[in-house]
Amino acid sequence: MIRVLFFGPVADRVQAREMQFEYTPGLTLHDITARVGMQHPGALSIVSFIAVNQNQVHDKQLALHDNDEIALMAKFSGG
Amino acid sequence: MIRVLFFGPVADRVQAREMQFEYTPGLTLHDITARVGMQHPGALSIVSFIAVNQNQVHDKQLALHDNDEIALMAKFSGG
Amino acid sequence: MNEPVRIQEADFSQDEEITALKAGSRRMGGIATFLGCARDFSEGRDVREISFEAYGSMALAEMKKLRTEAIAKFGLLDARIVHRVATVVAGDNIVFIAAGAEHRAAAFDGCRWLIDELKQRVPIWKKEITPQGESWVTPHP
Amino acid sequence: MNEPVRIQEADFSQDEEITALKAGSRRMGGIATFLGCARDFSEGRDVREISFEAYGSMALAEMKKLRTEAIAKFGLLDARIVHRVATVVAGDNIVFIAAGAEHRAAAFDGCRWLIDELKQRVPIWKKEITPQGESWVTPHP
Repeated sequence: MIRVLFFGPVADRVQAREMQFEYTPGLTLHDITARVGMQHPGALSIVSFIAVNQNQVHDKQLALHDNDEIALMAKFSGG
Repeated sequence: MIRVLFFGPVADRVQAREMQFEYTPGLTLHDITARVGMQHPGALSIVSFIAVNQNQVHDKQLALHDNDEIALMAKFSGG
Repeated sequence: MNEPVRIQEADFSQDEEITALKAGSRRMGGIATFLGCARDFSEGRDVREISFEAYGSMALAEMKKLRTEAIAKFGLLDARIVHRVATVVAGDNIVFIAAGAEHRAAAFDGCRWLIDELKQRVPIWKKEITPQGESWVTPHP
Repeated sequence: MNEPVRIQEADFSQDEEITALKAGSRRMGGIATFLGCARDFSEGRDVREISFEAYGSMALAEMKKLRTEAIAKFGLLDARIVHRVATVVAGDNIVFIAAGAEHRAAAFDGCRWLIDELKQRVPIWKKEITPQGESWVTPHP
């Protein structure tokens, strides 16, 4: 299972805090973001950062592993 | 009367916190520092700032007035 | 003693944070701090409340990395970072950073770097609640 | 409420100073502070105590001028300066500066300018008491 987390402005647009996708061998980060984007293009348009297991990643071709936790995040505005 | 004040390292060298000089018309700041310097050359050598009535002055030709308060000060080390 | 890096709902005391910061070293000559507070307006709009949301586990991990990096990069003796995740009103504390060093230049440089990096790297989002409604804050580029 | 610019023997509370600083404005988004503390050694010598002496009336007048200048120069909403004149030991507070502004850049710039100028312009002298004796501190050029 792959968990995808949403926070703040992205969660508002997705109207959910989490989605789950079945893990299949060979699954990439791009596969996941594409699926989210199909369902919620308006949410994906404000995604500026992606984290996998709480580390920022830039390469969407990254191969995922079962139980990975992905976060699709808008620009931060803390502080 | 002209009061001359000493603090910190200057006071230690003069071994006094205050000296008084009689005011005479035409008296300048230079006249005062020269008198202090004659008595305490070691103290004058560490004087970096001079204030008259609590304002720093740079012109030793400044004409003094009766009751002026002069401070002969070493480099500051507050903070 | 509280942890030096925290995300919490409750307010914090600067006196307590500074006491904790100092406790580790008698060589600390300068401590620079930054306190971010809620303002009552933002870009011309009245702001009634500000609420925060965090990706808690990642935010805390990033803040701990920031502290470690700042200590190494600026030669700090210690540093602390506290960020509230709560709903706050004008005047309330939001974030506190303290950087202690032997001398003031490193303390100032480290403190400023920490708040600048925190804003860039820590997954926390701010929502402003105004009389006209709510909106997520879009950071300036 | 305490005066925003003070010379005093007693210690001070950062929480109280910050509360007083904030009281004047609901637009304050960033507060930078600097706290100078006594260190237990200086240039390789153990320092047991540090004692301060001030030309009190002039020092206070200069500190008030610094505050007014900083508020104008950096567009601060408020600023506070407290300097102790006392005998202190390692870890004790010596000087506190707080600068509040709408945004953090002005707060940091104003705070740093204030401590830099204070060291240049305020007639206060520091004596270090070491096991080898006492000596007045000569500031670095």
